[in-house]
Amino acid sequence: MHISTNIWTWLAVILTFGIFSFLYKDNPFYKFCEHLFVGVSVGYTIALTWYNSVYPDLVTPLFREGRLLYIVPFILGLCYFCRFIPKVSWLIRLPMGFVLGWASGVAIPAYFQTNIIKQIQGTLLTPAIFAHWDVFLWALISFVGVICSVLYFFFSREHKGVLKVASETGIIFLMIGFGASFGYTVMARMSLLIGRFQFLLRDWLGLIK
Amino acid sequence: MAIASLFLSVLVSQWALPSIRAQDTPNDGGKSITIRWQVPANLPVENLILERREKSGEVTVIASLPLGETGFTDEGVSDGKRYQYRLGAVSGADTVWSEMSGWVQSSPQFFNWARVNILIAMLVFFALVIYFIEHAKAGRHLFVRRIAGLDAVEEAVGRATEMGKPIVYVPGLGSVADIATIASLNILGEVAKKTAQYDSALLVPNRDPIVYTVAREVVKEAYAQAGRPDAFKADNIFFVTSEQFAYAAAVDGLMVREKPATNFFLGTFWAESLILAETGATTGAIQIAGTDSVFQLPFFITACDYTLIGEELYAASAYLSREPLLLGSLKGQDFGKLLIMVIVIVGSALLLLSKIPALSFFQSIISFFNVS
Amino acid sequence: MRRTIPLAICLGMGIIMMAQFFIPHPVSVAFYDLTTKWIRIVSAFALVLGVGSLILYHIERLQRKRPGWIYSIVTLTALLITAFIGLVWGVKPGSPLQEILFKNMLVPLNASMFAMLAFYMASAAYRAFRARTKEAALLLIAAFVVMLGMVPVGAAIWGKLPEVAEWVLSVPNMAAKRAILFGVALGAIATSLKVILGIERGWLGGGKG
Amino acid sequence: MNLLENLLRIDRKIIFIVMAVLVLFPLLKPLGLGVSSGPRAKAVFDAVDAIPPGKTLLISVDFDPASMPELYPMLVALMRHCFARNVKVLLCGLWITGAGLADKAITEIPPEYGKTYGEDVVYLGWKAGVDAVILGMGENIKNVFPVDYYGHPLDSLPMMREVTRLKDIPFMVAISAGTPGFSDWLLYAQSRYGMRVGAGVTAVSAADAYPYLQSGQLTGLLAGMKGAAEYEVLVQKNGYSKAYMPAVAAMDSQSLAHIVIMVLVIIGNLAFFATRRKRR
Repeated sequence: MHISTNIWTWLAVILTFGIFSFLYKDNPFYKFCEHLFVGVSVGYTIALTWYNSVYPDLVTPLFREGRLLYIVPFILGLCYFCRFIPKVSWLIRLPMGFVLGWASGVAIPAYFQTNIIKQIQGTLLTPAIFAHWDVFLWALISFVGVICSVLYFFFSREHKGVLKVASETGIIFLMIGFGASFGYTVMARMSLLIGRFQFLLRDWLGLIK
Repeated sequence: MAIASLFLSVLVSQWALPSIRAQDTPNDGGKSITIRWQVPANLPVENLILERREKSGEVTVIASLPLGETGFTDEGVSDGKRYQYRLGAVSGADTVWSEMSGWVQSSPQFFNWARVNILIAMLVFFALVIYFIEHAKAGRHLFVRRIAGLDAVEEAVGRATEMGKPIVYVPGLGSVADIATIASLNILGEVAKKTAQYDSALLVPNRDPIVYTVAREVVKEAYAQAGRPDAFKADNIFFVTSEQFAYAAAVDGLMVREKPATNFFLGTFWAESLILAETGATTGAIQIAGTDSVFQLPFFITACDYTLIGEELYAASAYLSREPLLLGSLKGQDFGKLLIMVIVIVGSALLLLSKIPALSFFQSIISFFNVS
Repeated sequence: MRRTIPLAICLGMGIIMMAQFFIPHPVSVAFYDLTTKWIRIVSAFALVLGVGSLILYHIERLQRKRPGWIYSIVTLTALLITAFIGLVWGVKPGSPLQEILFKNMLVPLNASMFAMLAFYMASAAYRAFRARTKEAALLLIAAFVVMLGMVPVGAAIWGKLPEVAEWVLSVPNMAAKRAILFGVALGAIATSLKVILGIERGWLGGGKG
Repeated sequence: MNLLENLLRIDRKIIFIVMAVLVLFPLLKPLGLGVSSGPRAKAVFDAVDAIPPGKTLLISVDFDPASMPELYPMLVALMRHCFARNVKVLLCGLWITGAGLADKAITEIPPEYGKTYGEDVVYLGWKAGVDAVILGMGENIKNVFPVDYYGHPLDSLPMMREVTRLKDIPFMVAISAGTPGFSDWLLYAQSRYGMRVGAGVTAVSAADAYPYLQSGQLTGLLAGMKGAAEYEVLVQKNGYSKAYMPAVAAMDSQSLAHIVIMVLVIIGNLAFFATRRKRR
């Protein structure tokens, strides 16, 4: 057991206990750490955005290599600053319109491609399902599951008769799906806690490898 | 020379020659020619070499490939120039050459036919959404079924008013840009109308400053519509903090202090949903949740009495607010889902029928859904 | 004028980018390359919005001496110092930003915040997760199967359990998640379409007038 | 029945302490419960194993410190697997917080196998604009990353001469803690450039990846810390590494934690139904 002598590791340990103190109750030490977290993370984003995006993508081509066409995105980007100047704050809509239009235009075909057409193809039953009894059964159950789960979210008709049976089957599949996510979320949260304890035991106290 | 080549061609003709076909690569930006070939099985071959000949007569070997290959894409060509290709089947010292392919020229295309299925799907769905939005804007009636969750909401508000205990309504931690937050504010208006009639306290803690101002207007408007503008208490709707977990802790404190009869958690939630739902459950209050944050739904479903799942939250707010934009896109999406179901069912039926030899051409349906 | 120009930009960019998806011609690809570079620049500037409103929020809390205003000092100073250190000494590995601010402050704060949830998972499991409805019971059973399938103890109880857990994940869970995928994709496409066509104008509200 | 009633009223903090002890204990005294292996992690392993030596594996580092315990061991195990087979590794990232973590892996793992930066491994760094970055890399990596994370121009790195765009990369693994993540790589890299994609995800989003596995879009999945542990075991069993396996070591605590949660839910529900029957 050899306790770390690095003051920065000690700082990390203090901050870890600062956050965990919230488990006892909300207190000034926790509030300090939470506000520190907000400040450091935003400051970190500013520095990295400058060095990884603004400098290599804009400053170099426009100011160093003089490619004047880059003035357009530069001006559009500057419009974001107008948000805080009341008289011209409407100018912020120009870059927003540009980004929103571009992103929506790129997203729509891609969504159709990956989330709709490819998933329809995956749902279609093909003669391949006759290969083996369990392949056939699971394909049929998945098929029924997708249709009933989608019909559960159908709002244009009262859920009566066939639609009622379908949506009641659908909710069963949905609940199993949420149960699976629940199970995995337990593992996810535990992994984070284990990670913190590994830091305390290894880097701080040197008790484990 | 002529006899030798005559002799060679006789010799070669016993072995069928490899056949070759070259064409401009379809659906691309040009500068690329696709070459396909078949090598007859009885021909002794160790590997293949592909030769390109230009109009100027210059011949270059552009690729040497293992036996198994049946095609090659030549991307070293320039548009507008014409090329010919031939394939050599090499075994030991000699090479059997295929016929020279016809002249071919690469060019870019203006439409990628491999993506026509996406274009059709896009146009059909756009038509649906726009049709229903215009329909709703014209004021024509669009039927949306009443979500079972709304009865649960009414029941829960009734319980609080009977017991004379307050209601805590959490509009989620999202901003006004989140659809779930807008849906939650619509439902808040409905709940506020009821609490106005029965004069029971409605507490609305907020995490987003803009959502806070909108929520206060919504409740004030609802109290006015219920004919009880005087009963509206502005400080029941308040801004807490923008920090995620501090907000959760503050709302927990509120629920433990005020001992509300009913808690509403409707809107966008993240990992703090667990902290809110747990404390609420232990105070014994009836809890109604609703969110499109799929990751948080499992916790709400097990910790609350009723949960509006994903799009049910949108449907509930569209049902209550009758707002054309919400109704129109909800109906458009509904029929989009119906269309997907029809395609899946009919497509599967035809594909399964393709097992019968007579109908085997149905097998090509699956390729209609290929994406590239 | 203050609304039509941004809406026009949004409509134009949306339609061009949707059309571009279907045109493989080099001109269309060149246009695509150009706009992706511009988008990266403009979206880097969008950071100004987030940082600006955060700073304004804390300054206002400081001026008005709202409850907890001292913590605003922590956030603002942390933000300025981190950004300053990052911009002056750079973001490269070994720089003070990475070695101290990232490794020994951002990492422990971020990780501990989420690790704390493991504790709440445990207390919620005990005090709140009830099989109060048929659906909730089904969810908990599916969760148990998945959880047991993940840990070796499950395999010890019944050899086939990991296979059953894998089945629950790849058949019913897959069907439910695919149905949700269809709903989410159609919703996102409808929203993107409304933004492009100017039906959904919420983002315009960003500026005055 | 008041035993069950005051069972219900146990203070939350007692449960916290029980949880802390049960998670801490196996870290100090490993129970060696082992790791059960599944088909999804094997699918990723086989895909990486199939990459011919000299070719390149692309890994997108899209996670943050909070998800390090689950995802960082995946990055390390994948790199060890590649270096042991002389496969080159190219790292890039869509998350700003992934930059520091990728750099940590670059400084620690290559020396174990005598691999040099620039020839066997390159880290391109982080870039804003998710779809723009992926689609830009599809056309030409240099357009998106004129210089790598350490500022070297890409032309000066020998490895980057034969890897100019996504088509030159046989397989990639997107290690993602949320969005942007593997769904974006499917949305933009696979649909437009036919990229074969494997994914390493936090357990929270593991269940949602199954539709993509069934439709064939995803080639295998590493699900949370268990996925990391499975990959570590596969890498070691195939003789590619003898190093310490953090994820496997942590799986004992996972097992205990899972049992505790299940027991708590059962007791909680027993007490709940008992008191409810009494109250009716």
